[in-house]
Amino acid sequence: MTAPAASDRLDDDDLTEMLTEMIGARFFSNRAFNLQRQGRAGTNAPIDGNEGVVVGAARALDPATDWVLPQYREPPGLLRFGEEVLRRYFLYIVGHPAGSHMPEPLRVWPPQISLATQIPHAVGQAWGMHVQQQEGVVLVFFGDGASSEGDFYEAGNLAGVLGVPVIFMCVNNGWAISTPVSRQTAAGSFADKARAFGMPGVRVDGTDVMAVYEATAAARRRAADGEGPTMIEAVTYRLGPHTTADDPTRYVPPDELEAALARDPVVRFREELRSRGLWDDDREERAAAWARDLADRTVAEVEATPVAPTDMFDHVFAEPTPALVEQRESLVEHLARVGRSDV
Amino acid sequence: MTAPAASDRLDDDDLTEMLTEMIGARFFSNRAFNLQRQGRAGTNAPIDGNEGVVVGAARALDPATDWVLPQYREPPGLLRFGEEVLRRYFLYIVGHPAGSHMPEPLRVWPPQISLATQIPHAVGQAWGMHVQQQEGVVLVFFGDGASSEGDFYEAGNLAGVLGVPVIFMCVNNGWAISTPVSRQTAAGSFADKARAFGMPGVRVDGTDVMAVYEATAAARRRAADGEGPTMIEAVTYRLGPHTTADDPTRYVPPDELEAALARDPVVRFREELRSRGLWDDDREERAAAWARDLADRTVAEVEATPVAPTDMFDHVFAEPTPALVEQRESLVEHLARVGRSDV
Amino acid sequence: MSDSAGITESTDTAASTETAESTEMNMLTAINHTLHREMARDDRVIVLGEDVGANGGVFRATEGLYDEFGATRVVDTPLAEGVILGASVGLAASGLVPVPEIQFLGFVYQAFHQLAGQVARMRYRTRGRFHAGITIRAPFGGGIRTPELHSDALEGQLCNIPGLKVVMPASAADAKGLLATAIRDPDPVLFLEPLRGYRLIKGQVPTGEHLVPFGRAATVTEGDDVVLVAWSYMVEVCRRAAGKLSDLGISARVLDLRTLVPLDTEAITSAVEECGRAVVVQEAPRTGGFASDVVAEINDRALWSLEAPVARVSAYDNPYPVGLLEDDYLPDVDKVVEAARRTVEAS
Amino acid sequence: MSDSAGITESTDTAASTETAESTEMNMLTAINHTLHREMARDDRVIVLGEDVGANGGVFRATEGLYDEFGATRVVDTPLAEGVILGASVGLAASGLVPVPEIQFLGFVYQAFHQLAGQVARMRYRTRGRFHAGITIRAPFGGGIRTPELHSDALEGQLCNIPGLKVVMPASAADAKGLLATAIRDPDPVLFLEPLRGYRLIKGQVPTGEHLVPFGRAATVTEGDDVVLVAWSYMVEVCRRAAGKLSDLGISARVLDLRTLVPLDTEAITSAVEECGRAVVVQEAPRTGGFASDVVAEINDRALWSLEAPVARVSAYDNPYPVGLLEDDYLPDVDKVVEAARRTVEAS
Ligand SMILES: Cc1ncc(C[n+]2csc(CCOP(=O)(O)OP(=O)(O)O)c2C)c(N)n1
Ligand SMILES: Cc1ncc(C[n+]2csc(CCOP(=O)(O)OP(=O)(O)O)c2C)c(N)n1
Ligand SMILES: [Mg+2]
Ligand SMILES: [Mg+2]
Repeated sequence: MTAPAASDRLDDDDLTEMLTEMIGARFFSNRAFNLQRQGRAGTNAPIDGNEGVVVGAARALDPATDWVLPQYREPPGLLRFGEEVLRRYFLYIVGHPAGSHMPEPLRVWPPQISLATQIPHAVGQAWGMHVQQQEGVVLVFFGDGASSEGDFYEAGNLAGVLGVPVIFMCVNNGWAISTPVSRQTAAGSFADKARAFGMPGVRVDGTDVMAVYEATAAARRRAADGEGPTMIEAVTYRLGPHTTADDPTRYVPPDELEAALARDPVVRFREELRSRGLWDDDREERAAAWARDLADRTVAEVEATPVAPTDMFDHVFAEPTPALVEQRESLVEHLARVGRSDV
Repeated sequence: MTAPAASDRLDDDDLTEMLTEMIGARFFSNRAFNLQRQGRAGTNAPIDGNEGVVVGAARALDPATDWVLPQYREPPGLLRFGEEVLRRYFLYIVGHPAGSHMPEPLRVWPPQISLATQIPHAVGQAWGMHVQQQEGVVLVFFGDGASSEGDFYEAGNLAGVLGVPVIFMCVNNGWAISTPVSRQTAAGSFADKARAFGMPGVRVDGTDVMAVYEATAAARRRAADGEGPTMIEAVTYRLGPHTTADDPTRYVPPDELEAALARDPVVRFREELRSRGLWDDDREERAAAWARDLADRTVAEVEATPVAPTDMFDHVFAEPTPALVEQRESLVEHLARVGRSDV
Repeated sequence: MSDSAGITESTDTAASTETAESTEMNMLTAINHTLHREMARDDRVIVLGEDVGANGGVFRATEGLYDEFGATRVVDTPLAEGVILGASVGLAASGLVPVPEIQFLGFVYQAFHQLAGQVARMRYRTRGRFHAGITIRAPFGGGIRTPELHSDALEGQLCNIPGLKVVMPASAADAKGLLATAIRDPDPVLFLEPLRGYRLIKGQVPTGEHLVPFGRAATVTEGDDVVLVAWSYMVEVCRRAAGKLSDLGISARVLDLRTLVPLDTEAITSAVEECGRAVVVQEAPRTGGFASDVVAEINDRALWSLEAPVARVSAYDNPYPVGLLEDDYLPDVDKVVEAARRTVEAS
Repeated sequence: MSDSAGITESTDTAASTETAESTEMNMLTAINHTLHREMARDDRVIVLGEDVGANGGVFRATEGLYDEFGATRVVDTPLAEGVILGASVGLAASGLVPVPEIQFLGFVYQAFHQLAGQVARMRYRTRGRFHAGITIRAPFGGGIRTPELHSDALEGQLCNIPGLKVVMPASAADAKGLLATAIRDPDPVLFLEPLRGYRLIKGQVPTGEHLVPFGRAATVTEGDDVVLVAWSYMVEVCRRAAGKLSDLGISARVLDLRTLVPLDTEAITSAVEECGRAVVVQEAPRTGGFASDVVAEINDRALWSLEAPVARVSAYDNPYPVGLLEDDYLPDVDKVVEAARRTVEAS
């Protein structure tokens, strides 16, 4: 099993698609932020600064065979796997239970809130694919902060022992909420941590989408060729608040942020493509219009997606237990009593 | 704060004491094994193969200022910290609640069953000593198997960030019950894992008590001088069963064991001291007699140490809750009813 | 949230309070104020956790501590709950008094092996030599649209771990008095803070020394037809329910347990004896929830006083649901009123 | 242990059993036999854990699997419970049926974040896309002088985690029938094996296909003065107690709950209605233990049938003690007899 040769080199369409995805990612994320501000959505985490990492990594994968496990900041950058990702993203942020339901054939897992717990899942999935000789690899995103959890290390160690086709993508954006990387670890780099697992670790400029693509494509090749896992550290910087609930001015040094803004991955890549003659104002306009239309349509649809209170009892088990049946009945009765029998 | 210069070089008395401690360790551990076979003690884990690691490390520490956190296999080798360690060891293996009570001024923690959980404790204690400017360092033992637990990594990472005076002593004895090191990690060595924490990692021959001493003394110096934590991997081989409940013939390759027996740390050190003219049959006899007498005396004392059933209610909290008071009363009443009011 | 204005505090006769001086605070302010006081009072107290330093905690519960007490005593740790609690055991052994924060109670699962296997039994295992006098602060509780695992009420699980005290204040004054008691207590205490109450629950809080002992329930509202037994934010729900019940001609007493371990079984017993009917209200799922323990204690101690089965109002046995569903998932005033009404009407 | 000879199995009418053929097995053999059968039946089944391979598990529960099914399907993992359960979630997502072993239930604490936060809610979170059809086997239970954390009965905590099924067999035949059901069940199941029963509990086990459904309690001993409600090894204690009670002229029924989630409340209710008196026996600490839930269900469903308060016989609220103390810590035949006698004599 080898990686499709086509994806080894990016053609011009790839490049413009990638920039479009990055522009879209920031736009969608910004829309989610605004929805929260308007009381129409819950807490959410802007993608600003991570676009290059997410889009670059996704481009190196094959959506028909490969799997992605996001942390929580990546979904709006994963549209390469299907526009359905965006619908789920907005369902998720408005607090709809379908938001974590990634329907077939999407090979994307839902956001993970419990930090680093998705890393063992990724290793297990890659392991299972490996023993069943399924095609494809698994890529898991996690933050510099998440890397301090035992789950990261336990999973990395197991992946090393089993030699399974998984890519660890550590998104080092400088911060875990208010905790800077210098307080997160004394290791020389996050890539260094791969040594503890006997797997190769590579460090890449995460503000350079092409560099991320190259590193991921190489890791994918290794994995697909049966050479086992790789850990990639993509170094970028969080350009906004941690979430809608955060005030980064309390702790982010302004000069650091300014320097990071000068290396904004979206701006850098736009300039690169402009200089290559692949991007212009017209393209920019079209990308913006696409993103806006898609966001408008999706949000409207999402906000019109009903959910019954009794939905909460579905999918606890394949078949509800007698206790759940009773409790569901008591909720139905309660709703009727308080005049909400319509729901 | 610097390490006492005296302990940098070992004099002849140190060497003979160390061999005596190693001989004793094996003897005490063997006694515990036999007590289990006679139904007089619970499951216990023989020290065979680890004597050089434990005695070498302990010799590099100052029992008046430094702390040791064992896993569960080390206690009979820790008599340098006080003969009281032995009494607690036997209390522990006979299932007496005082077995985990290490009384003042012993700077040794009780055995730890929940693997790797003692490593965060060690880092916390070193951290607390550091901020309170207490003299001394902390050394924590853990196995190759325990190193796969998240606790090891989380603690190593924290120790690196804080730069606290702690020594991680990874006892690589080749096995975690039936799991060989090759299934435990793909890392080049356990010492390599220190890279993930930004701390120095050193690998030492654990069958060579002097080498362990040297490495520990160097790590102690670093820690005491404020240069932070060190990880030591001491490579040895488990010469007996995992515990009294284990049958290693199911999984240990006989040739591997044979090779390891040829490098028995006790035998090696005895030969070394004999060749230096520091050891002879008479010394051997005296060491054996000391160990036997001490074991006999201690076991007799331990087996005569009473414990009341109601002891189980003590030390749950500083003051018992009303629930515990009630439950204690109900046990007392129950004991009276079944004719055990004497206890 | 407008009906929350003017929540008043029950007067607590058991509390030891220096002076009568008090000022209005919300629960969050009361907690922050108490942390400042306790750190000033005892320089062995050290606060550690994720984002507790310059950021002052994600809810600002530790606001100002970093500036006042410095980076040695207010420590941002790496993001790893296991070692936050595990290191606290060692910090305590070294002579300090750790007050770790778990950013949300749901993430104490990452540290359960340290909590249940180590923190809770250090005293027992070592016969007091290495007792873990640790106060673990953690917010929890629903109704404010947090992401997954931020809201879950886990007290049922925690109370089954021998060696832990479980403290769940329902008022601003108790948040102060119980937190001060917790920090000075030589045993491990889980101090669980209701997210919904942080700003919503307000009241007069004594400004001076104020300690509330563990194991003493408080009567929040007097009444004699039925007792509503609750803890943490559910006390507020019950208080409002009692108001509505009184409009229905039902006199409901509200009993705030304050601490689940130790439990004030005497207060529960005498309330049931006096009212003859009881409703236990919890934010946790029904199965395995602590409400079952309250029912079992009533069974043991006051069965013959019951004029109706004890009612439990709980969240349901599904995982904590997403934002659009949580209001229907949680016990609310209507559900409590209905349960109380039925209990009173039952023969 | 001599009075253990001849433990007989209750006939289980609810079970679906292929043929009448059976053979005597102890519980451990029944489990091993079932693992062999289920792995042979469905090649998606994969066993993983610490020492489950060449060593056959520290109790030999997985003996022979490695030789029969090979290193791909019987996998010794590194020593890390968190990733054993976490990887199982991913293995399940890939289409396999993982049967992880936690070497001793006390070490599931190391994996609680995966168990409670992930395994239990994958189906719920993803609306079935990534359900975790995982059977987690773990031995537990006291009386055999194990080291710390090997014996602790944690079912009270586990039952409060929505999304998990909790299965606790008390007989060799049920060990087979419930384990087979668990492995074929598409939901996560905690299958808890009583250490003390591994070799001590013996009985006729159907040799062919044998499935016992979840949520159906079994009446182990008939009786009508008092019902002794129990699960796992405590059923055996109650069976012996029933024998002694019969000598005292008290006719005790023994009800084996078999699965705590789902719970057979109907069987509990009708037993209480018929006997009027009940004792619930659990190996776990009293506070927060599942026995409280049984009492609460009786309160809800059969309060007016009670002629005496339901008695609980539990371990105490201290951490599981060391070997010399454990026999006095655990419920035993004498304690159950006494509780039953008092319950029957109470008015
Ligand atoms: C187990 C766990 N602990 C704590 C939190 C609270 N929390 C949410 S995000 C976050 C910081 C994560 O930082 P990082 O992994 O670097 O990701 P980033 O937000 O930078 O993308 C924290 C502490 C959590 N969600 N899960
Ligand atoms: C958290 C935890 N998981 C599993 C066990 C069961 N167990 C006891 S010892 C052991 C192997 C330990 O191996 P290692 O750390 O190498 O130490 P060694 O026995 O070789 O000294 C295992 C799996 C345990 N005690 N704690
Ligand atoms: Mg980050
Ligand atoms: Mg080992």
